[in-house]
Amino acid sequence: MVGALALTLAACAPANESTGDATGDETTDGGMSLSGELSGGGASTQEVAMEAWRATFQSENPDATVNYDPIGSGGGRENFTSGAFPFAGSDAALDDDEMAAAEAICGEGSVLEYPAYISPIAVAFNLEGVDELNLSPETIAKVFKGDITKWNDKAIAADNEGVDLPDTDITVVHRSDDSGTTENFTSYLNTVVPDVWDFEVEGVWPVEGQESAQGTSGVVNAAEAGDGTITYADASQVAGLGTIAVGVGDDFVPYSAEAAAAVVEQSPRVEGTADTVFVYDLQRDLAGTYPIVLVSYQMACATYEDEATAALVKGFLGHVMSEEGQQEASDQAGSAPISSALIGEIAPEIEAITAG
Amino acid sequence: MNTTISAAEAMQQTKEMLTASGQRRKNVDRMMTVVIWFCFALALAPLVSLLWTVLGNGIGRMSIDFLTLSMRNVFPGDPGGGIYHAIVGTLIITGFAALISVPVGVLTAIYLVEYGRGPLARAVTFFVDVMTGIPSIVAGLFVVALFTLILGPGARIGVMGAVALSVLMIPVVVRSSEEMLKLVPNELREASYALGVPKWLTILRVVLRTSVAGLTTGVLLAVARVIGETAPLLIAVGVTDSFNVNPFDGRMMTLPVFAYREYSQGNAPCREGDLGCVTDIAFQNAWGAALTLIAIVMLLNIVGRLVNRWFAPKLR
Amino acid sequence: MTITDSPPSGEAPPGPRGRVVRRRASGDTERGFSRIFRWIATGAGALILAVLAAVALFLIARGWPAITATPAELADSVPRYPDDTSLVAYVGPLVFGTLLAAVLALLLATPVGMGIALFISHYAPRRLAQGLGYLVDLLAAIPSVIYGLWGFLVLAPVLKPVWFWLGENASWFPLFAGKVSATGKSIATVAVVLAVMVLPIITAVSREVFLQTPKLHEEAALALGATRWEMVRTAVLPFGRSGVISAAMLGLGRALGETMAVLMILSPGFTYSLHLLEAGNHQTIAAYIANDFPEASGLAVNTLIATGLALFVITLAVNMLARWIVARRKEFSGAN
Amino acid sequence: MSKRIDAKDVNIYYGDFRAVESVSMTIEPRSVTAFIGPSGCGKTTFLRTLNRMHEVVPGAHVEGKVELEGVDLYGPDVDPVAVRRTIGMVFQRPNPFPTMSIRDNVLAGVKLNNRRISKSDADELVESSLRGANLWSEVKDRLDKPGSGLSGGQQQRLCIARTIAVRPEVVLMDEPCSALDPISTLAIEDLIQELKKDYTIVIVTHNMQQAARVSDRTAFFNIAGTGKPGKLIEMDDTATIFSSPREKDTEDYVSGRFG
Repeated sequence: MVGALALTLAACAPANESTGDATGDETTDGGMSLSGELSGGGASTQEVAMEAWRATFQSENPDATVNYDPIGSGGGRENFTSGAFPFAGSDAALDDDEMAAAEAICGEGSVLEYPAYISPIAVAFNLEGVDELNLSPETIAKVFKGDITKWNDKAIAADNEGVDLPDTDITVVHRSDDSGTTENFTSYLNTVVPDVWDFEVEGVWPVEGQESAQGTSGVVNAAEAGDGTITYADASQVAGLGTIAVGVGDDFVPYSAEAAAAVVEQSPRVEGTADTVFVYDLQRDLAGTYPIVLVSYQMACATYEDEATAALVKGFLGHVMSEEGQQEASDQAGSAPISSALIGEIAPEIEAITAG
Repeated sequence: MNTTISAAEAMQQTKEMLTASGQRRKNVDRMMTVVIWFCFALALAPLVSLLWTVLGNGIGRMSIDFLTLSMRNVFPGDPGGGIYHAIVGTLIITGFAALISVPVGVLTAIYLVEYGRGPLARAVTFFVDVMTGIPSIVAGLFVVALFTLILGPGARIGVMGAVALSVLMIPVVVRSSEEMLKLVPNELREASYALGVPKWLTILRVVLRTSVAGLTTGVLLAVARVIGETAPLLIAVGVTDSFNVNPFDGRMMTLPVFAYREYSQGNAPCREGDLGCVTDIAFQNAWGAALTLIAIVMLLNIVGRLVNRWFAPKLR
Repeated sequence: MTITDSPPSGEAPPGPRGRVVRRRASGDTERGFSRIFRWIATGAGALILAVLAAVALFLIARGWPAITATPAELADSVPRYPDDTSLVAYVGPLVFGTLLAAVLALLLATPVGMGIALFISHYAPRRLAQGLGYLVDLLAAIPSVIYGLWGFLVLAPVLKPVWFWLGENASWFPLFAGKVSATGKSIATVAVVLAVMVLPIITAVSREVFLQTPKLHEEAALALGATRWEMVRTAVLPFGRSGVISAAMLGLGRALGETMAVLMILSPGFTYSLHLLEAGNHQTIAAYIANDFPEASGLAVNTLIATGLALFVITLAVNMLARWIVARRKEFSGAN
Repeated sequence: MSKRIDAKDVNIYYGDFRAVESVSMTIEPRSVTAFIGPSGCGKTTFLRTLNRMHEVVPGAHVEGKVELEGVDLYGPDVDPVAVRRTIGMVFQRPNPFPTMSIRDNVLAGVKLNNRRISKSDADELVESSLRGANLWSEVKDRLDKPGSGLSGGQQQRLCIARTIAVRPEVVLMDEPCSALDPISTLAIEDLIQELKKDYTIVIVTHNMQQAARVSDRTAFFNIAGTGKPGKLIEMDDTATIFSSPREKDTEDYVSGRFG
């Protein structure tokens, strides 16, 4: 009875969802189009980009539906390693235990892992009358640690000659949730100024008693709500806030997609992993790059038991890891497109996904 | 006590008696009247502010397209698409949750009020209260664990959400129904027994009939309580941009999850000169979905009240 | 349709067969469908117990690894876990934060909720009363995500000056001491939002109960020369007491378990601080679970579920307390 | 402690509906006045205007004058609360406050009026009121038990005790015995005879024997038909009403020919 009800209701499908079986053969230039449902999930950082990728992919394959649950990186990894998600997104690479679990699902040496979404993390602030500031890594670390408490502190003034700094308290706003953004930001501080930033690198913010908010939009909103706030967030989201040009060597570099993508391009790959695992050891002090970047990985299997799933994963991830796909994400989600050279390395591995 | 006082004196005395009620008591009464009016005004302030915020932010997004299209194939920043899939998903999942919770909840309330004696009844009363304290996310986790046992890992289907919601909804239904059934005077039951009506018919025809107004209010409150749940649906039902009406197969979108998701997407990064891109479209979508959700609940409430008015017996 | 098949009592000899013995109390002569109905109703009650037992078992089973793990193991795999702390000491501040937020919310909401209920039942012009009641019910219809958005974007800026004023002028009072949050993301704001959220629940139940106050008792009070407020105090409030308590308990249940609104408003922290206006001091269990669950794996998940178990236990304790309060007054209860 | 009531051309409305039309009467102090008449004839409505209790019903209002010793109860500076304290009322169904003990029930009205009453004064008042209501000997050992635990007749006498504890001038009784058994009824009737030594008593009753037994004067109300207002047909000494009424309607009613 429920089935019958569902069928009746299915007739009320919205106008933008063409029902493929109505016309029989597809009109898309003779090429075969994929069908079925593919559901993955994980890091919410990739969500906006995913929306773009899915939209294009589903337009090209009207009978296919791709879903992405933004349940967080940990959730993505956990569901991937338990076999619940055929593909997942995560701001952190799989650790050894997780890799072992994933290999138990995918098969020895056939776990695919690669950066799919690179985005600069902006250090953003809300201070009346000030839109841009230069800060050295050391000052950034001291501010976020709570050692510098006023905006007109000497250390800030030294980097910003000629800027009129008010005597406002600095309110640090950090992510309250366990996040890849925090992990990448603290990893940057820990690498560049380890003697100031003497905390372990973790997804959880290490300093206690500060203000915080959940999610990127949460911290951005919180920063907008108070005067004298400073935070760090995915650069695509900080439109209403002032941003900081970060000191690299002797220069101050404002965030940009290109300068962020350069970091991954110039960093070495982590060694001792399978050919299909593209994980990078990010270098934070390369001249001309914007060093605070967020790298979000995708993971999939090289082989799937189910033919339809294999075809869908191959088709969809192939689209993600293409020049068009990366450009799309850059246009729609403000990310840094992955370089052609890197795509050239990764795409063939995705192309090789098979069933069996 | 004595009859010697004159009529004029008596009148004066009476006048004093009738006018001189304690000034302090009068003041207390006036003050409490003010306090109580103030309480009401105090509740209206957030309500008006909330509705105003939701309306002001959401009305701009309202259109036929927004209500009849899904988000399938809609790019970030694209002001197209709509929430049809989420409306349908919310109605189906909440409907199923109510289908599970209302019979179980009302029957339990009947058990407690009409039959409940002894340790089982005491245990049920007590644990129903405890059940109201299950955090919604725990209900979601529980359902995911339960269905993983049955369907294997990775199952995300509408009915899981319905079960999670009914875990949250049942105690509210029981508690409010119990309160309403208790208010049915015993005389009515006895009058019915005295006419030779068996107990079950008495319960159905007399007790439930008398308390139908209160029960409806309780159920509506319970529905309102769960229709806006986000956390359990996010982990149990997942998300989708596409339209799905089958709660036994595939993911479904719901309005609160949609609103939360759009909110957490934040601003869309638009390139300069791209006129087809609206920076804050995700926020607009979130508010639009919130407005729709509130409208749905209002509609349910109105329908419930009309049902009430037509069927409720006139008690006083 | 009578379905009694026993002979009229006039013919039945009060005989030796013990017909009288078989029918116990007069209300219990259940036959046919009445008996089935009783079993259905009882079954529904039992089903609830079964569901609850399943939830509890699930919580215990999945929380067990965290309960039995050593502090070292926990510190190793749970991101926020400090070294050398027992699980109890770790969950303690969360329990404190949960109770603090819920109790504050209830303290704010119960008097106001009762006031609104009285307003609708006894003060408002009759024509308006129903519509006004409906308005308040609407508050319950607003999803918690929206409360989160509103609480943060609209309410917090309104409350911020109030908090700053309190912080400046009333900081001698321990609750208002400390550095006032610059963004308004403090537990005080959360408590106000939670109070608004539980208001409709408290109001709706209290209102129904107040409306059921017997006219007789109200008139008795008035005839004794009571003012309207005195009538309310002598007749309405005592009659509604148990109803109001259970309404408050329902509200407390919601306040204790509320997730999204707290998650979106509060700047969390893990201390036993009483400074309501300070950010980064408190966290509630539900928001903590929702906040950390997405990124948790392994033992961290078990730890989160163990904190969920703690919330469960709190609700248990709170309800025991409420029952005890109600039971103590039972002899004078207005019901029946 | 008793006063005279003069009603002058009283019309009572519920919203637009006129329930009672143009009643004028005088109620003498230290006497029992009975209101009789068929159901719906407005006698209870009229009774409730005598202490402004009808105002509790939304939309109800009164035209005309009700004077207590010459003071209009509906005068501009008269407080309805004070009116109700001066003119007490006993209801059809006994209604002790269920949440209060017997003692607190008796003291309920007094406590409203002045909070501070010494314990010995209170004890004295409880005893005298309960004695006044012929209830003392039955409840003196369980004053702290809830009032709802008493029998119907006892509850009604408790309500009377509660009413007289406020020391009113007039006691209105709205069919006080209709929910009671004959023995309790008799006890109440005896009590009424006692009370009339100190109070002006007005009683509404359906029971004509009761009116004949307890009252000094009787007022007969009647109604012409549904939707029509109730009217005072005639008022006279009880003996006259029951033996030789002036109006035919009255005679028909008291002789049981209708109603």
